[in-house]
Amino acid sequence: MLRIRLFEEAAGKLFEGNKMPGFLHLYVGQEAVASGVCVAMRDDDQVSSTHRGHGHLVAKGGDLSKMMAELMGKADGYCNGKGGSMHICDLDLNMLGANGIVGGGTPIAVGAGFANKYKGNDTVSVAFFGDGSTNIGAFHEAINMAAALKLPVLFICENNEYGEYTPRHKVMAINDVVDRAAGYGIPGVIVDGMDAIAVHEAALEGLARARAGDGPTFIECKTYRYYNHHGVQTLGMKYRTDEEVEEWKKKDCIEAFEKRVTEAGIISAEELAAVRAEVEAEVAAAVEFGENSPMPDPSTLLTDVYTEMV
Amino acid sequence: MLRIRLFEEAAGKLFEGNKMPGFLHLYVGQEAVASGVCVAMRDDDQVSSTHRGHGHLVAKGGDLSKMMAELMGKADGYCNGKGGSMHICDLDLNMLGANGIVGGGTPIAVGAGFANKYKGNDTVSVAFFGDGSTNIGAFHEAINMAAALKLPVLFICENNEYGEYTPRHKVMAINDVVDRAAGYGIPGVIVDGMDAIAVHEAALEGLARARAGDGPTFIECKTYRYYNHHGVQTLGMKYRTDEEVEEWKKKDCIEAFEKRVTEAGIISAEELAAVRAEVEAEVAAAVEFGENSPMPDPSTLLTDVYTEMV
Amino acid sequence: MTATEAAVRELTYTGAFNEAMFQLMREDEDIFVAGEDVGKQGGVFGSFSGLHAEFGDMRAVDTPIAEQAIVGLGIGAAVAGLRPVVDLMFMDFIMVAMDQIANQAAKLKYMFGGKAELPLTITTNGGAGLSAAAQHSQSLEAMLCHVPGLKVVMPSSPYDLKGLLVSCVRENNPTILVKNKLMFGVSGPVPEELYEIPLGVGNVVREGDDVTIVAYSRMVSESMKAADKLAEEGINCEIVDPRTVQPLDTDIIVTSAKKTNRVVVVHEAVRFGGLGAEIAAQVQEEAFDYLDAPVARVAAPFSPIPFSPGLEGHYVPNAKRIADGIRETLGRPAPGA
Amino acid sequence: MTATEAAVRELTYTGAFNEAMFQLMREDEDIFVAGEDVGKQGGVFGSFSGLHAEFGDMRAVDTPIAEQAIVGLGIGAAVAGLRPVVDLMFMDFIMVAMDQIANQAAKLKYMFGGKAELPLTITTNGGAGLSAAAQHSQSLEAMLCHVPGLKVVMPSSPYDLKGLLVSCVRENNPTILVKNKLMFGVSGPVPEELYEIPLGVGNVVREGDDVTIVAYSRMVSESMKAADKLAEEGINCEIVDPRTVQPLDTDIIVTSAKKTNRVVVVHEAVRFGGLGAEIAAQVQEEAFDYLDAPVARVAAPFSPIPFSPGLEGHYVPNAKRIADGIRETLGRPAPGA
Ligand SMILES: Cc1ncc(C[n+]2csc(CCOP(=O)(O)OP(=O)(O)O)c2C)c(N)n1
Ligand SMILES: Cc1ncc(C[n+]2csc(CCOP(=O)(O)OP(=O)(O)O)c2C)c(N)n1
Ligand SMILES: [Mg+2]
Ligand SMILES: [Mg+2]
Repeated sequence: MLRIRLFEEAAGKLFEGNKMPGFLHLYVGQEAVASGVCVAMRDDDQVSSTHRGHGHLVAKGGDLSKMMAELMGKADGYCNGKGGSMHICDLDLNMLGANGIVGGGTPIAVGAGFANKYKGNDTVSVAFFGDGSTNIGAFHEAINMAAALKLPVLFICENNEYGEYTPRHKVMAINDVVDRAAGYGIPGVIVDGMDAIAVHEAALEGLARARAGDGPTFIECKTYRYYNHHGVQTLGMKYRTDEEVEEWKKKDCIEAFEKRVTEAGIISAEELAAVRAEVEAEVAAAVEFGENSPMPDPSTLLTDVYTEMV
Repeated sequence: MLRIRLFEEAAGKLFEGNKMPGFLHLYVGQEAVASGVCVAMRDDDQVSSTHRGHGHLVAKGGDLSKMMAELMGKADGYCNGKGGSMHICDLDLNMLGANGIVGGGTPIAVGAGFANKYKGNDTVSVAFFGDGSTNIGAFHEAINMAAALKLPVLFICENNEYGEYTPRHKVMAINDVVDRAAGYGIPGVIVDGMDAIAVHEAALEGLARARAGDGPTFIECKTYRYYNHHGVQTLGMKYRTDEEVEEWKKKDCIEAFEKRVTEAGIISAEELAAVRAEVEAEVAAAVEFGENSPMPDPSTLLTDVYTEMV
Repeated sequence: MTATEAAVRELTYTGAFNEAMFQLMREDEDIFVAGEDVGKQGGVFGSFSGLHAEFGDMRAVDTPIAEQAIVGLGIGAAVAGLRPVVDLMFMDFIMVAMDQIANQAAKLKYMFGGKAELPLTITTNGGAGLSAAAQHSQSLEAMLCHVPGLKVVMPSSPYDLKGLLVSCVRENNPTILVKNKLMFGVSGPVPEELYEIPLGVGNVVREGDDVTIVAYSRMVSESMKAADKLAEEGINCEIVDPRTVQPLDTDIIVTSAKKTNRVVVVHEAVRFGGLGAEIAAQVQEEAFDYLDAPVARVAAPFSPIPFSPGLEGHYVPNAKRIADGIRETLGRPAPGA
Repeated sequence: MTATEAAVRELTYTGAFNEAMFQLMREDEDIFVAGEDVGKQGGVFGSFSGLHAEFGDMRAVDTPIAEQAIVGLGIGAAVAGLRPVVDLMFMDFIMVAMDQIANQAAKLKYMFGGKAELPLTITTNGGAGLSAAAQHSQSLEAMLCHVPGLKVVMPSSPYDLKGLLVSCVRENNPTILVKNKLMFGVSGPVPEELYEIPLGVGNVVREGDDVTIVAYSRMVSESMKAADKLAEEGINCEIVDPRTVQPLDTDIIVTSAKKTNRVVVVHEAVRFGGLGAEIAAQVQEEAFDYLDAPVARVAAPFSPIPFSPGLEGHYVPNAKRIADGIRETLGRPAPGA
């Protein structure tokens, strides 16, 4: 969680300083979801992600330096500067990519789930998606297909109550997104998306179900994004109140987690501070790596369109 | 119901005799749905339909002669031969067209429903669609939008348990299609789709709800198509058993209805026979009309692509 | 600048669009807009700013993220007698709604034997240059132009944007108006009153006799820059902006081609299968004996659009590449010379 | 027919496809097919007949009616190491799945900086002539060819269909193979063994020196008929079939153009913005000084496809219209004559 938070804050700073081109959708506030789920996953389990995808790659073990370089459009980035924030991926880590099309990634996760079943291994693919994304056709088709074919896929809804600037109640007439699970014939659960441990437990169950051949599970994580849909503004927006933001911040997932583990005596405040310092250093190194990486060579413009057969 | 049945049987004969070009998806078996719903509707209420759309137009009051001519690709057909079976429509009757794309018509019904609400009248639009169609994205997007905007739309699912040659249980993991209604936050009911009166009553309720401004209702009608997905074969198919077909035929909607009304003394067997004779004559006239109508003039090939502004 | 010129009111590209929307909606109660965030937020690029405050929930409609249903909403509402404007945030999302656009909206009237009217306008935002990467930067007009039943409009200035939007909305056929994302802040003279620019009528935006540049949308201003540069070299470019790419004003292009004998088509879209191919094909069909050189194309190369500014700058055609293309076309010896 | 010719085994177009599928799936366990009714039913046109019986539920997969998810299934499975063949029943339905095809499959590798392999084949059925009306008859290859990252194949014979299908399935890039619906029953010689026809390599199917016909898919046989007729009039047509329309074998077309000096492109798709435009543009770019007449196009007119045979017969290009187009191209006096 902390790695995501600090990575994102650093990215936000670079964005404000005009050092980061394009669109930036920060994951800050929602860290418990990516972390809670990914920690429960095995390395061979796949992830498909969204436009708000940095958190999922960090949680899957992504290299912060390569990520930062990619976000800056540099040659040493994960995609050699060709993808950027919305297409960041690490196939070696089975992170099948962020996606610029809402709903675009879910069918891909289902395809990966199909491959797992096909191969007869017990690998699971996990689709992360927003509340707003459940209204689009591709999402519906994909989750129904996973249910119909009983594929080992875990569906993680990050319900932050907004799709861009539109509150959820304007675009769906249900109280909880999970109400949709029954329509696909799969179990659905709601968890506090600010509580990494609760997310973790629910994910473990869903993953176990899928591994056992019992098909998909839908987990709705109630969460919140602190920053604006895009960019780094937090307060003073007309589509949500500052009070609402402040209320959610009180439930901050990192603070809550740190409080819990220190109070339980699992880790000391000093140890936590050391971890934070370590991550800070890692992030600082990533920023430096990104800044020092060159722009991609124009000669690479037309490579990677096709795989050449050898 | 009888008009639909006899019209469809006649169309099937022409198809067998190679007098009807293209694809033919007959409505036979499902008549209680179109009739039960359309009789409950007002003339100003709109209908959107599917590839299996003849029944909806007949029930909405379609002119059998113009329909038959259209199915035969003739100049006097509803669409002057340009549309055929899959695009048959009568906008004057507020029948907004059959549709060759599964799920393609539902968003259009929702748009018409929006127009009704916009104009502040109490007109309702009705979307007919098959069980298989509920798996496609356009359907999902449209019904959710109708629910979110609380539009006066009635959703009529004609669940005949197959999408072409694939049984429903292979493509959705739910027992009843209506299980999806809750995921949109709208009421859903199941009715016996072979019982015209039951369909009628459910439709009246759904229409009243919509007229009152309470938004959409989902009605699942359990029904069956006697013929093959396409064309006129009934038995000997590998995707369903002959016994299954025979079982459903025992519940035939027309027989059941006729039995009920005669037994209740509402109408006598003689009167029924007279009605049948009348409809037979109407259908025969429609066939004759279609056969005598000329092929469209080639000069019309490029008209109707755009509306010219005057 | 003379006194009269100075007196002309200027608006940005976005401002011109927004003003036209207000005026159209005040004039005709059947007009509404629907799309993602077009209500209270006024659209992510501000195009619909203020409409919700004046016209309310039913005329500035926030929809779910559901491009197919958004277009379908427009189709159904149009068939039922309204005059909808539906917005797809990025032109790339047209791919998500392509069935409703190409198989439903475009074909409805024809399939129904002429019996439907479809006064539907789809607005969207195309073009690269914002490091928005492969799924938020495309120019896909060639696909739309290939579909009979649609009209496609790509305005190159605030003035054209207002006049063309008015024509689109008043038109009884499905139209798609594509704004260019890099032009939102570009200013230019725009009359206050409502005016129409007819669909299908191009515009000679610069006269010259050495070569014809055919360009639309943002490539008109890049072509202007190229023409300015080439003028210093003694090359006089004529620039023709078809404004509407479907229907295409072939006459205005061919007339210019017959005058200058050389044509270079410029667009942001991928070269292979882009509109430049159609224009080249038509020009050589209609002005074969007039051409002193092949019709040339300056367009994007054959790859998805890269994210990094270090690559995107080489991807999108610009004044320099246009000028190079023109020099090449002129440098070629005339046939028989 | 000589004895050797008679000995060559013949298969139908559908039979060639079906045989290749069986052989490919026996050879490589990572290959599966998925789509609507492709399992037990063997596809609505019989293309996949028998596969389910031999390979079972997981390798001949009946899917829900969900074209986006069908393509997505293919993408995800391909990224995860399989070699999927996914079927879209009619080419028109490509519009429904266009986002997954054009924004996901085509761009994935590039967006990921080259790190993905996408051995995905999409099969579909295009073309008119069955009175299937506007939404079941289209030829939409021009849209696909405009998308960098895809390869698009349109076989004109059972022989080519088998060889091209094998290449598509073995290829590590997303390919789209378009069968023609009127050709299912057409027979021709097909070797029993698996063989590849390389993607991007065209074929001179008839030699001649008076004019080059560029045609693909079913239009090759119509062009053959036209050429037979014209031969009686003393006109010798060369017919070039590019077979793969993306990548396009420009060389073979230009070489022929330089030899015959006249080119007529034939396709079933709508003329405006069709592939003929791209071919015409390329030919005049590469063979400008060789052309004695403009590159002509015989294609569908600008309307949706009508249902009635009385209209459809005038819509779809046929041997007669091809011959007319060629006569017109030849009748035109050469420049300077
Ligand atoms: C097909 C498509 N439509 C619209 C968009 C623009 N868009 C990007 S993010 C977003 C909101 C997504 O909401 P949600 O799924 O709740 O995710 P969140 O941003 O809240 O994490 C929208 C509408 C898009 N990228 N793709
Ligand atoms: C987008 C799309 N995909 C596939 C088809 C082919 N198709 C036509 S009807 C049909 C089955 C539809 O099933 P259902 O909705 O249950 O309607 P029914 O035929 O049973 O009345 C299919 C797959 C189509 N027309 N459109
Ligand atoms: Mg959200
Ligand atoms: Mg059905």
